[in-house]
Amino acid sequence: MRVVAQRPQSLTSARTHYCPGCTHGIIHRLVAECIDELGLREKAIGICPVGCAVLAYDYFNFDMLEAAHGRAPAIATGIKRILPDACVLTYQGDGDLASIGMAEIVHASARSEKITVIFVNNAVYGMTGGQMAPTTLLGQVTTTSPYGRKKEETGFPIRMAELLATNEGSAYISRVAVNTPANVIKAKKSIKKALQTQMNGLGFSMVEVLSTCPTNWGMAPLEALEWLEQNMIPYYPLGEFKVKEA
Amino acid sequence: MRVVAQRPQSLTSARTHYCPGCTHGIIHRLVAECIDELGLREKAIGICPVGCAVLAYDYFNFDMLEAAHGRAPAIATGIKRILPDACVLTYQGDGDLASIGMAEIVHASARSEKITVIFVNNAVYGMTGGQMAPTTLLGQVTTTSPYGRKKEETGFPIRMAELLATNEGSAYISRVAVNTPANVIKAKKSIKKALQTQMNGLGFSMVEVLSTCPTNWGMAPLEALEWLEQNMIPYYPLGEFKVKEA
Amino acid sequence: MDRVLMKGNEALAEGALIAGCVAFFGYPITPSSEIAEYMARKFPVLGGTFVQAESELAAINMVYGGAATGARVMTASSGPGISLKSEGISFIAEAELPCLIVNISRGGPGLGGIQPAQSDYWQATRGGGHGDFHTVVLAPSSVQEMMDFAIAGYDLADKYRTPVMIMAEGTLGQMMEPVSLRSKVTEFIEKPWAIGGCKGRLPNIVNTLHLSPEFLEYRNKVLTEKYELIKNREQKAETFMAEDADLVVVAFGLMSRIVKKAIMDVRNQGYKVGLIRPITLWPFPADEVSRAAEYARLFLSIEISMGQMIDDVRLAVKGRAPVEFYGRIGLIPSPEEIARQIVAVAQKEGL
Amino acid sequence: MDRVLMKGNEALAEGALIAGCVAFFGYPITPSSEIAEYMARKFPVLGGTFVQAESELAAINMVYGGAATGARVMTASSGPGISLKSEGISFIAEAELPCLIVNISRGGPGLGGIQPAQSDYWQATRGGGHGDFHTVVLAPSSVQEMMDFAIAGYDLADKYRTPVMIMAEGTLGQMMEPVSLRSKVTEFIEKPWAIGGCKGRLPNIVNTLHLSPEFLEYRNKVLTEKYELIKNREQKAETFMAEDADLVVVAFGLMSRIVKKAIMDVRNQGYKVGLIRPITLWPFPADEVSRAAEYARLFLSIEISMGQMIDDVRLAVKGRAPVEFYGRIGLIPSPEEIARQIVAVAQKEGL
Amino acid sequence: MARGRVIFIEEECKGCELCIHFCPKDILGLDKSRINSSGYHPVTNLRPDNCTGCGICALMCPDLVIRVERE
Amino acid sequence: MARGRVIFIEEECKGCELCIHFCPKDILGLDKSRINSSGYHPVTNLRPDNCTGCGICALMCPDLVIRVERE
Amino acid sequence: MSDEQQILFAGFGGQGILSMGKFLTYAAMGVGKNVSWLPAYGAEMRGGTANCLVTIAEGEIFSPLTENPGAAIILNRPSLDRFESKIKPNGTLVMNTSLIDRPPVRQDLRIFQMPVNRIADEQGSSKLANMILLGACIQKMNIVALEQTLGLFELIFAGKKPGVIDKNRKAFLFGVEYAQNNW
Amino acid sequence: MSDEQQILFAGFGGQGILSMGKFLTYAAMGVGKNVSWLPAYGAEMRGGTANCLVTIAEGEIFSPLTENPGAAIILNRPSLDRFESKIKPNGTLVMNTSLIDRPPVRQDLRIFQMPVNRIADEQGSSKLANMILLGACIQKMNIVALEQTLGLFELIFAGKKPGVIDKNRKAFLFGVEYAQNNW
Ligand SMILES: Cc1ncc(C[n+]2csc(CCOP(=O)(O)OP(=O)(O)O)c2C)c(N)n1
Ligand SMILES: Cc1ncc(C[n+]2csc(CCOP(=O)(O)OP(=O)(O)O)c2C)c(N)n1
Ligand code: SF4
Ligand code: SF4
Ligand code: SF4
Ligand code: SF4
Ligand code: SF4
Ligand code: SF4
Ligand SMILES: [Mg+2]
Ligand SMILES: [Mg+2]
Repeated sequence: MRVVAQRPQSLTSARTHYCPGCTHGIIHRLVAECIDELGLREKAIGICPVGCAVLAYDYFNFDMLEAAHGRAPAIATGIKRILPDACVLTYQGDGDLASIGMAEIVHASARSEKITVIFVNNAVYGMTGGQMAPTTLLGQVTTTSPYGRKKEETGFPIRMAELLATNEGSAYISRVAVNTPANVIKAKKSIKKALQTQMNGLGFSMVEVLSTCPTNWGMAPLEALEWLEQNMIPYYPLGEFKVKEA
Repeated sequence: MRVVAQRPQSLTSARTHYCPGCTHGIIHRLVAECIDELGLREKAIGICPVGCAVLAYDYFNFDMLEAAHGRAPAIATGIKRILPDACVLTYQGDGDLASIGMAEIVHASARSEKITVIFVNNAVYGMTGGQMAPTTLLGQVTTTSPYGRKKEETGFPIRMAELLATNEGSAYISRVAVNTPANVIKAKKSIKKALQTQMNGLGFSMVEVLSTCPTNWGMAPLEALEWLEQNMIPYYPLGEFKVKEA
Repeated sequence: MDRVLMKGNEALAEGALIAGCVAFFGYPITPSSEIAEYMARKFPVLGGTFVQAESELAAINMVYGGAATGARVMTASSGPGISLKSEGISFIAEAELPCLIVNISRGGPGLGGIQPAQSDYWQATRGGGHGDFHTVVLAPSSVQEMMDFAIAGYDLADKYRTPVMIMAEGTLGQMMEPVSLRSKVTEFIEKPWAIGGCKGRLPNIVNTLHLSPEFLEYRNKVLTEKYELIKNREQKAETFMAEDADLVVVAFGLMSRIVKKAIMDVRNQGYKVGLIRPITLWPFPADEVSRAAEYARLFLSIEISMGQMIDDVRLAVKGRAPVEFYGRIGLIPSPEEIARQIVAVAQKEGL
Repeated sequence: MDRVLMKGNEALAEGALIAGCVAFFGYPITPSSEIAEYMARKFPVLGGTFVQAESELAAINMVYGGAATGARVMTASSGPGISLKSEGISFIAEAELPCLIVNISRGGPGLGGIQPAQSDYWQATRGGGHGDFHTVVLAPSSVQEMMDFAIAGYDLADKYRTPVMIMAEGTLGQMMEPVSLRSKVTEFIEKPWAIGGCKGRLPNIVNTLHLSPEFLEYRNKVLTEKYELIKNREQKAETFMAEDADLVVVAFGLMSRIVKKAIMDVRNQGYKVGLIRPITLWPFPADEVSRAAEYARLFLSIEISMGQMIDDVRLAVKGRAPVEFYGRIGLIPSPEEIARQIVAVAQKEGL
Repeated sequence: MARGRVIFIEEECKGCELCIHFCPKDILGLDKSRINSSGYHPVTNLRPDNCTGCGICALMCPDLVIRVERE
Repeated sequence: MARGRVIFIEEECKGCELCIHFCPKDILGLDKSRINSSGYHPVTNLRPDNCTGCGICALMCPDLVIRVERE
Repeated sequence: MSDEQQILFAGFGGQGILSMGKFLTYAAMGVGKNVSWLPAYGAEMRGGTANCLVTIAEGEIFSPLTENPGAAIILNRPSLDRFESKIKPNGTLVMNTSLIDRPPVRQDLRIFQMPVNRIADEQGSSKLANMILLGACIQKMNIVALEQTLGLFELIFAGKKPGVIDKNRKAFLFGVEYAQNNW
Repeated sequence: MSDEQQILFAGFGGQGILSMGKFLTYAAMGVGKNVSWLPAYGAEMRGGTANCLVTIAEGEIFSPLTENPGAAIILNRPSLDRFESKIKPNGTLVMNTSLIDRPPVRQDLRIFQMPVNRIADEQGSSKLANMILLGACIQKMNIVALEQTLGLFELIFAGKKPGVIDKNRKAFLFGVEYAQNNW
């Protein structure tokens, strides 16, 4: 018998601290598989966010740096400018990237930094216990929008992929989801494309991944996947928003 | 004889510190005239940036607050949330708004804060002596792009109006210029529309004004107007990018 | 039941509401988030503003704007978030805007941990921002005081037109104790300097830019005189069995309560130990400590840090007695541990 | 002409290049911008990276990333910008990454002015960020030292794996003096901890998160021991006519040169006055000051601030002699003014 | 005879049921009779013979619990 | 006879020449014979009679130097 | 202070450790005692371990924490390994044998055992395992009187749906009964 | 230190104040002196006033600043009002009468006057007014020898186009001549 599925080399053997059914785990695996398949593990430098993925440095099996909240793109810039041949990727949540880190991500994209950003949009602040994120949907209940997010008070969820696509510096921008086998396979393709965009020196690349937070959504893992399908995808359409060819 | 042009009430009698031919002066006057004509002077609260317009609190004849560099939109939020009937406007340069203040402006727009932003884009850092701005054009020489701005190192100039127009929270977004009498008249119309958008509670409004910096562009005032026409307008098209109707 | 069981963070938030706080601007961070969450629940009901800012930077600048209107506003955060606020705090101090800033503190440096610490003492009392300024800093030691100091903090803030910081160990924010609710504050002082539209008056200007060296210096002197006044008037400390003490422990916050229990214990073992608990970290109760230096033979600064307040203890003792230190980080030492330490130090110094 | 006439800011930048700095990440701010502008001119020619960051926050985090690769990198700013960097500096200190941070300082608080000041002393030496950490702080007093301290700063940074700050009054950055160029630094120590791809080794991790209280405390102890080591080894001060002085002035930076001229003057008037000039602000040369406290009858801390370093002077003097203060802000007092002040204080104290 | 085989690292299973839900053969389930040291009922293969080795369970498992083999 | 009239606050003029350039009647110019206390040659109306009072000069003046009157 | 009692609750996150502690705290306050509830917060989230310490006293509570709790209610193995040695001499240890696969080492302790998860599953209320155990504990340890506690349910669960309160009371009483029969 | 000379240059921004000072500084350094050049920076930009202080000495320069410069070269009225009283007793004052509409108050000073703007306009080189004045000053004040200074032009303007250097030398020499004829 041949092995059709096993742990990629770019992941350590550490057991993750993620809640049951949290799709952060799936996304970690996809990133690791892409790094493996592109043979980039020994060139890879990963930057983890402050967020539930803060411990990613224990999970990814290559050089890692733990960033200050939201600043991963600036840190990635500092690294990539000095090590132009490295494969530099940031892994950021929606609070990290779309809230506190807004300036850093917009400017990394504008400067066309040759880095790859994995943007995990789960519409909530997971690590800190379920506060509202800039990507929280209207009506969604969180600990800081206890009566449901209202546009009168908080405006509208930000579509980062669309926003960053307006920057000429963006070379590859896409949005994927990991709620079904089909979407997981697509997500992996997109992540690989983003990494290739970086290694081909085309410019800034980002994959926004719609992900679940069963714990803070207050749902069973399977319900969460369903909720993502029903609520997130309609507001956050999947697809490629910017594709700069070599 | 009747007076067809004189100092608006919303300007103090102070002589500005601006360089000869700097169009900051024109923009100040337009804002003041709009405030006068809409009868908002006694409701107006202006927030000046850190930039050449930092002393605007000496020039505008209504309540003023001097912000930390880039944070005017956050300060405006704090004020407007507590004084919903006030007319709150920020006056910001391209370094202030598009560089250090990127997160604050994007989120004020996303939250649909009912404020008006006058964004003076002169493609350079005036106050600090002519460093590169995020809006500096490719090839443009500044003290921090002494060999001309290169896309390989600094990516591409950011088009703030287009970027903010992607936010559903933005109710009125336009770009104007003050390099000719015709454009100055259009600019004034647009600024008035932005202020009305705020007072009608429609959401976030911003007018990006293409302006000159003769001193740091190293040009005579008239050359500077010409340079704006020839170089800035082609990259920064004039027009309205978002108009939410009542 | 007149007493309500509350988390420290909730008691602090409720205290702010009692004091008339009408707006909260903040960004979540453990272990302070319950303050934001409490406000997010209350304001939509009570009327008032809750804004989850995009960052601590934005939050403190929203406070800057909010406070400029004369309203009672606040923000809350922890270590890294307070660092991000430091530019704004410096602005607010110079603009002389009253407001409440809360640091439910955790261990650093860097991301550190989310466990309790007092290692932001320096940042809170000096140096937490550029230029010559201070913020009044209050250190509660119980959930009841979390509420009471929020109320007192606003009064100090308005009285002196200064930002006031409440600094409490994360544990104090997370633990629950019964609190007696206070009655709503109804009297507020006039704020003619506030911005809000210039109807019927000349425009007001809130500004911290002073290009002329002479005026910049004048402003710094004004602030310095204010700080001197506060130092003379507002130093606050609690003493516990300090009157006859050979060894005076200096400790603040929740830590000080642990020390009390330890002192009861070592007193039974025959050691004359007492406590001075700074309630205001700035102004530091130097007079109280200095008085104790007249008779105490030894001082012991106990902090949940590597040693920061000890500078202020030494500055107050002025070499009249040795000042020892004991500190932990990321956890609050138990009364048993503190008792052992006190005895060890006392014996070492031959008391 | 072996000596070149340079602005202090340019000399500092050139010094960094001589020391092997390969990347500058910064955001313009008066009076530091010439450093960025110099690098923007040089790197494209020399090979190396100049990035004008979107903010000081981004800049310090670019430094965080750059330093993590083991390369010599730097940033420069002033007051408000340094405040914005404080979170990042705390991270870099805990991650133990060597780098150079420059504060060409101006008057605060708030936006303040752009005129010279030393009022970021507390922020630089303690409290400029959350948690228990320090950065080594060097204070040059001449354009030549701007260059030399940049070189020395990198050596200290690498040796102790710590961020090093150079703090100089704005005037020192703006003025021109002749400097003798130094020869290029060619020897660097190994940095096995650096990240750069795990080819042929286990992955390296740069991290400041320590969720377990035990490990967090361990990390704090490691840092504290390092700081003790630096305190014991690296205190640096210059003395000027201090040996026989009744009155010892303590002053640093360009200010200390003015004091020297004033001392020449008052010595002619018969006052035995000397100077201790801290070269390292952290670690503060407490030993030198303490030695002087053996014989000096009076200390005078002269600062371009409302009084910050005076804390460290007092901590070192330990009550053995009175410590007076004289300060200005936004301008550097003239030698004439300082001479008058010294005489006034000397007479008041009956020297 | 099974065309595929799945091996579980039970200790790592968090009982989230994603694999169970997506297995086209619907042959996986939680073993309520057992609790791993993290306190979860681990997944198990109820009808090993029906496994096709399609790998979908592993594709959807967030915790790399599943190793899949196929002929 | 002039349909319009322009009055300048000479002390405030910075000699930027914007008004001069945009005046449709081309009747404005700097007075090289004078220097105001800021060190600038102030603007002046060379042919007052031709002023139409269109206000364009004031529209383009950054420094509110010009007051325009019209019949 | 001598009358001060300190009870530690420890187990996995998600086992309802903190709410057990809160319930006891409310109950004690309800009967007029001074109380404090001290959680180990944050880091222990996400499937990690959770614990909280409840202090109950007649007089003022100086220290809400201690090295040596008088009683420990332990719901999983890691917590037992961590805390068994810390319990006061001759203190009380309650353990959930469903998730603890070793006997206690200490000989001086009063020990009560219950296969909490199994029993809860049997009762078809796995979510209420903590209430069952709590009932048993309160029955056995004389901290707050059983009757008084029962009287406080509405107060403690204020705002919760009646159905929820009943479920909890049922589970609680089942625990009481279990303790009567087995402990 | 006794030999130390301190010269203040003051006027509007844009009048080339700082470069006048720099030129003198370079020249003095060129002839082997210790020098320092201290500008009033920043705030004085944007049409405000500009000034710089040049210190020249044989020995080490402790203080690059002073309350009382030995000489002051003043290009506009506000600067005269601000600095006249500060000049050392019996010091030197050079003033640009084009922009100074009052006579000096001090009686003890050596005074040199020149309508710099008018002369420069006449010379059709308004941009080089400062070089004209500088030539005159160096001719008159014995800080650095004229010949040596002339020899340093290439060095000081290193990198500038020859044309520019010539223009500056011409203006400079015109100033020298003016001083010889009028001062
Ligand atoms: C400067 C700073 N502010 C706030 C925090 C607290 N904090 C940690 S993670 C986080 C947000 C996490 O949400 P997200 O980025 O969406 O990641 P997720 O946990 O959802 O994957 C916050 C606010 C911090 N650590 N540092
Ligand atoms: C935190 C902080 N960083 C940097 C500065 C320095 N600074 C002042 S204004 C400015 C930029 C001005 O450019 P812009 O915003 O475009 O305004 P302009 O002068 O061009 O109108 C900078 C970088 C500052 N004052 N504060
Ligand atoms: S809190 Fe949410 S995002 Fe974080 S691990 Fe749990 S499920 Fe995943
Ligand atoms: S520097 Fe530029 S922007 Fe600033 S006032 Fe002068 S011309 Fe205007
Ligand atoms: S490999 Fe396919 S068939 Fe086999 S268990 Fe997994 S999903 Fe089911
Ligand atoms: S998906 Fe993985 S973790 Fe979830 S139940 Fe299946 S094997 Fe266990
Ligand atoms: S009003 Fe019209 S015509 Fe008269 S000067 Fe002005 S621009 Fe010229
Ligand atoms: S536009 Fe105004 S400032 Fe410029 S020259 Fe004309 S009047 Fe003078
Ligand atoms: Mg999230
Ligand atoms: Mg600009």
